[in-house]
Amino acid sequence: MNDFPYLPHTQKDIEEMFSFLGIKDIDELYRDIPALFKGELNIPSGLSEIEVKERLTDLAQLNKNMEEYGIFRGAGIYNHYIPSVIYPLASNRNFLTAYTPYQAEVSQGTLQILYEYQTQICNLTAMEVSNSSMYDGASALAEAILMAKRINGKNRVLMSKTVHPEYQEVSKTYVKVQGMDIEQIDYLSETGQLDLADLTSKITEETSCVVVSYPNFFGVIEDLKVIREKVPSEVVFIVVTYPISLGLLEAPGKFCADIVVGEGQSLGNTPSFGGPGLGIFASKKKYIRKMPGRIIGETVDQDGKRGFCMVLQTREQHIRREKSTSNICSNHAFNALVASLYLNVMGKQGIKEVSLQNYHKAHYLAKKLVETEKFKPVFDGPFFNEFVLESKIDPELLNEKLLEQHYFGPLILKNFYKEMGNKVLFCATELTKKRDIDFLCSFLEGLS
Amino acid sequence: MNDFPYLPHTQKDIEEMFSFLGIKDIDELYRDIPALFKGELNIPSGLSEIEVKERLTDLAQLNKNMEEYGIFRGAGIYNHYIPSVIYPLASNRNFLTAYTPYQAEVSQGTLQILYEYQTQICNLTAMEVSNSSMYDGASALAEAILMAKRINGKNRVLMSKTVHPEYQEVSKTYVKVQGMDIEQIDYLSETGQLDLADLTSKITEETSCVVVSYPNFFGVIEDLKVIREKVPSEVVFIVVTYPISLGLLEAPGKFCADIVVGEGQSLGNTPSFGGPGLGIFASKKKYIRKMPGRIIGETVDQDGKRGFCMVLQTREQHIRREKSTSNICSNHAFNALVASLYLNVMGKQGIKEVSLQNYHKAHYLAKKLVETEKFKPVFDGPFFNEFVLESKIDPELLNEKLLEQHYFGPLILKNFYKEMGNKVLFCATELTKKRDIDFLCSFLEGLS
Amino acid sequence: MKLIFEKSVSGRKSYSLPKLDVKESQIDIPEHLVRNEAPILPELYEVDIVRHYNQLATLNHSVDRGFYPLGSCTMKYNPFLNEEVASLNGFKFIHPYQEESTVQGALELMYELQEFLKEITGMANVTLQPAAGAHGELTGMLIIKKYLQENNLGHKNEVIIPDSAHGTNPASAVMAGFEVVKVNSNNEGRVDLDHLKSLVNENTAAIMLTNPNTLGFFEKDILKISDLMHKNDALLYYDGANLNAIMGKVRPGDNGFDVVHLNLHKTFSTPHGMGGPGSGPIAVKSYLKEYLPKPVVGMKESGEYYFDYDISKSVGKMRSFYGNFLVLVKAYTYILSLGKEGLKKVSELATLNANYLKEKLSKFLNVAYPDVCKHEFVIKGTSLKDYGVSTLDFAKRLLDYGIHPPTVYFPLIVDEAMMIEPTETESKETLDEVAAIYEKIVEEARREPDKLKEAPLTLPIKRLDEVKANKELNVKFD
Amino acid sequence: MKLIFEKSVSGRKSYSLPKLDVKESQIDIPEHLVRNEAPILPELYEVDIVRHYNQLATLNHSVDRGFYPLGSCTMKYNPFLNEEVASLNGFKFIHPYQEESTVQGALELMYELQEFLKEITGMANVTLQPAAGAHGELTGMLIIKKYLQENNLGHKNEVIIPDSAHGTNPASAVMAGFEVVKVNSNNEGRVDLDHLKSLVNENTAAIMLTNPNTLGFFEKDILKISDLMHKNDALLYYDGANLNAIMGKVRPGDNGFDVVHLNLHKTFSTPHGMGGPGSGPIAVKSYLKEYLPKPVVGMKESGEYYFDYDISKSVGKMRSFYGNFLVLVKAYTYILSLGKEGLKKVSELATLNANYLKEKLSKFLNVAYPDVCKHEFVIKGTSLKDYGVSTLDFAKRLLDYGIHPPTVYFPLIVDEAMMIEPTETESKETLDEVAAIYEKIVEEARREPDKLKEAPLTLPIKRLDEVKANKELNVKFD
Repeated sequence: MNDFPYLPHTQKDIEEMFSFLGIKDIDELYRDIPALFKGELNIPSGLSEIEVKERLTDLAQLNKNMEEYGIFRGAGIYNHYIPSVIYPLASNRNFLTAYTPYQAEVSQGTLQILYEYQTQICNLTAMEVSNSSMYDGASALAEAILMAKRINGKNRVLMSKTVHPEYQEVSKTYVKVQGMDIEQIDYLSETGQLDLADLTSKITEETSCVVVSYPNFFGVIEDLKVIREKVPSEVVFIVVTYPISLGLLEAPGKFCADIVVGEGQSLGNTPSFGGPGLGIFASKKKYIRKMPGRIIGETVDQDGKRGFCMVLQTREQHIRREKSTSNICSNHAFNALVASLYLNVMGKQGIKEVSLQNYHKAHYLAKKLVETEKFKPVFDGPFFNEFVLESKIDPELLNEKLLEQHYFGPLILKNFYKEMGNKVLFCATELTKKRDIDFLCSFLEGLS
Repeated sequence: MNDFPYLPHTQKDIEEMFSFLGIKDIDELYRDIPALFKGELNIPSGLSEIEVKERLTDLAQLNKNMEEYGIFRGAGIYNHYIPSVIYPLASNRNFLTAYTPYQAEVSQGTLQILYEYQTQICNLTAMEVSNSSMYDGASALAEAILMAKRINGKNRVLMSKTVHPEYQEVSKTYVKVQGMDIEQIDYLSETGQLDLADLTSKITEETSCVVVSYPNFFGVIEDLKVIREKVPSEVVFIVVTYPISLGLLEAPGKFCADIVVGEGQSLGNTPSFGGPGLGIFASKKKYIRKMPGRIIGETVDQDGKRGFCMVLQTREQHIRREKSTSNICSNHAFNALVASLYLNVMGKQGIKEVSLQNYHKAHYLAKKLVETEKFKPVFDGPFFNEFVLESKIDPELLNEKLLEQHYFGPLILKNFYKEMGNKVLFCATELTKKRDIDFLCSFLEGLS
Repeated sequence: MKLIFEKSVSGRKSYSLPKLDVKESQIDIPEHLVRNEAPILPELYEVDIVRHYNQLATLNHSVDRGFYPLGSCTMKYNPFLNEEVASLNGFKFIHPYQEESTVQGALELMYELQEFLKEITGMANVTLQPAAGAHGELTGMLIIKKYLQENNLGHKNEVIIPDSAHGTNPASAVMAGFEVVKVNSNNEGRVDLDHLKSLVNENTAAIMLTNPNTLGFFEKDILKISDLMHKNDALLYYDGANLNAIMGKVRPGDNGFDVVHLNLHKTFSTPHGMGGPGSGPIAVKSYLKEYLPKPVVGMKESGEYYFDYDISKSVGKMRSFYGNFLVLVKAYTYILSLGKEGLKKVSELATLNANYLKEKLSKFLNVAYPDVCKHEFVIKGTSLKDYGVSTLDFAKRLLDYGIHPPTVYFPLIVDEAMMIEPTETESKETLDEVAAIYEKIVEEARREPDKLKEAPLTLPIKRLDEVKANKELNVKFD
Repeated sequence: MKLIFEKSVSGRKSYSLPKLDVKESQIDIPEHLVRNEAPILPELYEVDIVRHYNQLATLNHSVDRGFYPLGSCTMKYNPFLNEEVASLNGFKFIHPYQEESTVQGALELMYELQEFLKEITGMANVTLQPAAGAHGELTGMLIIKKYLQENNLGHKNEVIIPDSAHGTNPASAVMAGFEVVKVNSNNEGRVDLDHLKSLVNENTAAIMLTNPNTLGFFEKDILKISDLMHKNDALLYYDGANLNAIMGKVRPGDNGFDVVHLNLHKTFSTPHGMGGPGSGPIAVKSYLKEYLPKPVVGMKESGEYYFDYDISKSVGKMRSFYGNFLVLVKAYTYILSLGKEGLKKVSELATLNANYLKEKLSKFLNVAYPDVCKHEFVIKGTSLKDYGVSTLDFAKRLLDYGIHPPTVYFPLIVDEAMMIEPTETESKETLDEVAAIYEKIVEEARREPDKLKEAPLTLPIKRLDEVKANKELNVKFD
């Protein structure tokens, strides 16, 4: 019996427990099951730690990773530096092996961490309230659109075409069964920014919300000020953001965004093949009762001592069931902890500096790439750390050649936007080194 | 000021502290120093985390390591499996960043761990007392010889020639300034075991101690029973052991060893280029006051509750100064923790099973190697997980070829014993895979 | 303790970045889009941060600290091996948009995990995309919705859900565009079959069942229920929260379920992370294969793995990318470690532990229903009311003994419920100790009820004022 | 709490090994050499182990938990970065007998660290071999011994050591075959120069000095002492325990020291690990180069690194292999992170912190000597005796406030000594809080001395019976 890992039962334990229960066979405890599975699962027998570790190490080594390869690709998941304190502190098993803080008195660690996280997200986005995490940026956006309907009861969504294509797809999946429909707003081919005229023409009485991405999928920085001016106040203004950019860019809350969502992976979370990430969700306080997800609040204990607990649980599924604001239960609290740690380490100065470095690296990269004459600029709108270029080399060939040199090249845009032809999306972060950029450019110059 | 890592002082802090102290300049606190260093240290300026990590990663990658390469080499440092729970638990920062348990009431974690370690070492070796760690096997042996002199006041050491050569060298360094001298006892060329006749002939009235290794440097298992019979009771009998072997071999305490020492790296500690290891030191209880190093004892607190504290501190340098039993202060408590964790995970059954696996893997390897006809057996004494073969291929060439195949070959013995010619020392552990052995043999068959 | 913001000192820092190695460009962003005030984030040095979290960790109960029998949450031990392998660079530092040829290891792992989960559930196809159990439920219900629409059954809009169900079930059904109809439990704690029959009609789209249910009982009428539903062109949805009881013993697919979700963070031992991330794969019968979210992982004849986006009637995407990949790595590792025999043993011992503890507690507490349970059971705390003591009071007193209370006041159909799931990774000694503590507290309830009403008495914090918390809504530090 | 042995249950296990994949051989070991009873080790499952150590960790004070000002121990913050890089496979999993071509990274690191340490100490050559400070002392004194013997000064057998010195100094000198002569401190807390002069004679081999000394004072007569010793063919040994005060400010080599040891686990921030491992490199003037233990790391003209065993008068080996390599990795990382400016700032701020706290405490406690100190200072606790309170009582009361006491009853020349070394990684706020706690306890000593005499009052354990511990000598569990 004790030949299986993690199981404490000795043969003697089992005998004693059987005897206490008056049973002779474990299947007596399964006697109410009409048709017990007779066969054996077609799964291998258990392996020892040594063998399991070897198997997993082999699988990991089949993947080329960003610690070995340079990368010029972002598009929603970014290769940022993770300060060394973050994972060892976050991985404390008293965090990792705890669950939802149902018993506040033995969960003050979790609760304070999430309260601090909420505060950081509010301060970073200039919003009034934040929940304590969603799954990812895409599902956070989908939930934001559903929330817009809860706010104004309307069904039409205007979505910028430059919101991350996967977020658009996820939103569609979530909202169409609620009778909502999504209409795209075009971008200007010169700047890569939202087409304001298109926006204005599409806003109607039925418009529930307007969704824009800041920066957008092409890396271009939307002018939230002028967009906001075009969006009537009864329409919910939803901004999808990239938190690292907010060290440099004005916070969306300053443009009167109603809901801000985003992918929080960039805040100290590893890329991890895209998951688990972190769904950021912040809003105006007046809408707090319409929000999805868990929210932590400050209170006092019987002695007046500060403590924290979950608040507004009556919005949540475990209390409100079919009338809840969302079905979310397990969230991404651990990733929120990582993000909070990241923001603590970077602090007020660091978030600005890292944001600026991203800006400068990307602009240097763009300039150098254009100088190789293998690429043409596409948009003239301001950009943060990503930008679109038109490649004179076939993009697949380009990336194949770069892979041989141990670089992941730019994202090939036609996979996401058919009209994009040979256009590609480059990304640079604070981890992109000048020597990699210079190597890339000189290598490209040699390509024909 | 705050541009240096790990320093909390802001400019304002410093100004306030200066003002409180009534100083204007930090050098006012160095005014008593006759000749301040004027220049700048010829050391690079500080680097950011990203740069430091890159530098260290580059250095690490210049080393071929045992996770990538197969290894057939042991000779004091062994590649054993380290269960996954060990390092995460040991690295708890409340262990790692604590020091010597001077204040027992806030060090019960440390103290209980070391008490448990002492118990495990006693049980593994069948000795009555153990200290809580020394630096390594070699210095533990040197200290044991000095202890023998404290026990019987005599100066002559008889040391088996098959004790690890580095331990012999270290012992010489330590003991000759104490007026002790070391004489070697030969081994039998047939069996690789201690030459009993040589031993008997060299024992005199002046003999302080006899040192044998079990198993010995050639992997051969000494017959402690017959050796002990030759060693007079007033002579201190010191056994150097390899703890993993004690799952299979009778404990040295059962042969009335007076002191047992050994290198504890094999108990869960990484090879780490040979350091830090763990010096194991166990003895008979009657000699406890002669022992070097820290010892933890059980006691009670004022309420009668069990607790632990350091005992017999009057042997130690911080109390006894020039009259202490040793100068040791910092020890290898962390490595003792790792070893204790290892022994907890392996437990009574596991230590036996791992020991047996080492035995069988090594015997299979030996058999297969001899079958290739590239090697001849050298000794016919029983061996544990290491054995000597005579290579028909030049050993340097052999290892060069194996390195090309990503294997570290056997130890070349002539570097340690001039008379050894083409003899090499092979090692196998539970991590040595049959497929590696089979590859090795078929590769060797192809070599000429 | 202080908030991290209260430890901030202007001018401190703990980050370090290399000097910018490229020429600075001009900031050609319109001035009004450039942040003019840095966000208010703490200014700290590294030691502040380290000590802050070291202290916060001491304030949490966790599986690594002790018994944590939250019913339906399966708080089993989370192996360190899983964490170790999930932290390999080849898993942590891969980008979702890498060329498939550069992520063959990740794809192979996902493919094999799909295969394992198919086998365990007895289903034909699996998606690993959902991020959590509830997310899986939504995915599954959207699949059902779309299937019905595509097959001219779009009028079917009612989902039947037992009164004992998890709150996520009705919430998910509604998010998928259905209406919820509640079916009662009978006096054996199972679905009342007669009531169910009375509810099934032409609008019935599906029934969502947890099996064993939240009372810990296996729905022994499952084959009848399955027949009833299928005869009415309605589907069966399996909530996998309680799968830990039945691995290798019975398979939802064999019982007629059409859609199954799994909670990898429960059954397959990935850590709960203070709330998440989890992972909620969905398994379906083959006729629903074309409805899965895009993409799934396929294997070509060459043995090469790829993302299969060719799913004709897909519900669409449920989240960005492919799922909570690192969680998948841990679950995969767990399955490799246990193997087929081990997984079965897990379920058997989870069930044995629950029955053992139930039997022990039944000596001095009322078990809600007497039958043999599976992995969990429910106590009806009403007997304590005589002493003026509530289940909440009882739970809070447990904290003083260093063990975590069960899930309380759930399921809703049991008064003063305590829902206890010990899991298989707790030893007999622990269960014996726990039973002794429960007995002692029952005794305290009788003799010193105030001790319970004021509990916890020994923790750094006492009972919190939740009314104030909800009234004042201080949800960020200013 | 229970011992791990008391949690053992026969038949439990938490190890796992692959099945033996080779044919079993016969066990051809004589029967009497085969173990017939398995060693008594605990039989546990993994969860037992995890919870045991989780609980034990809560019982330890640590730098990560809070203020830990053990004088002369330099309990500074240990960066996580250092641990991260030291855990790279290329460092952890290399064998000491690998071919040099396969460990060039390790050798380069050691070579560069040697260079850094030479520069910091102002010395010509370095060995990284010693495992700890005391081990370094022994190495250094053996070098001196051998040097004297080789130069016909073998009769010199007296080592002068101040009465304020660490206990390791006399112990090491004796282990190296010397006799110890004690020199007094003067009323300024420095070596009494006149007394020293009276002690120096033709048998004087060396003086061992810590500078700054254990009272925290720089030996301002160091140049005179150096002259005096050298004129008498005696050498100067530098105990580097207190180097943290003077990096980049003054170099022992420039002050006439011939042999220097360093404590990497103090000055260079490698963790203390509950007692070790440390690392105690030795630096020497060039004329002692040929006495270093074998091997040192050299660099060939080709840029290749190698172990240099060609050391003609070497004292021999001090331990197996090359030193505590992983500790070296951490120290090297620390030096790269701080750089020359940072190391200097470390020392300046360590000194500033000590003086600041000394000045604050001097308002209500007696500082042993009034002068400006370096990285540490000593309080004379005799003023508390009026209330019947000892330094030990004071120390134990500090525990109740969550901070670690200083080193107590050392140095021996100060009555009721408390030796306080805050280190540079503590913030001004922490020092202010600490001063407030000390003041409060002084007040308590006056008003409620029993509180101190019974302290600690708030910990899981009270004061321990050390007499019983030493009398009964229960040093293993039976």
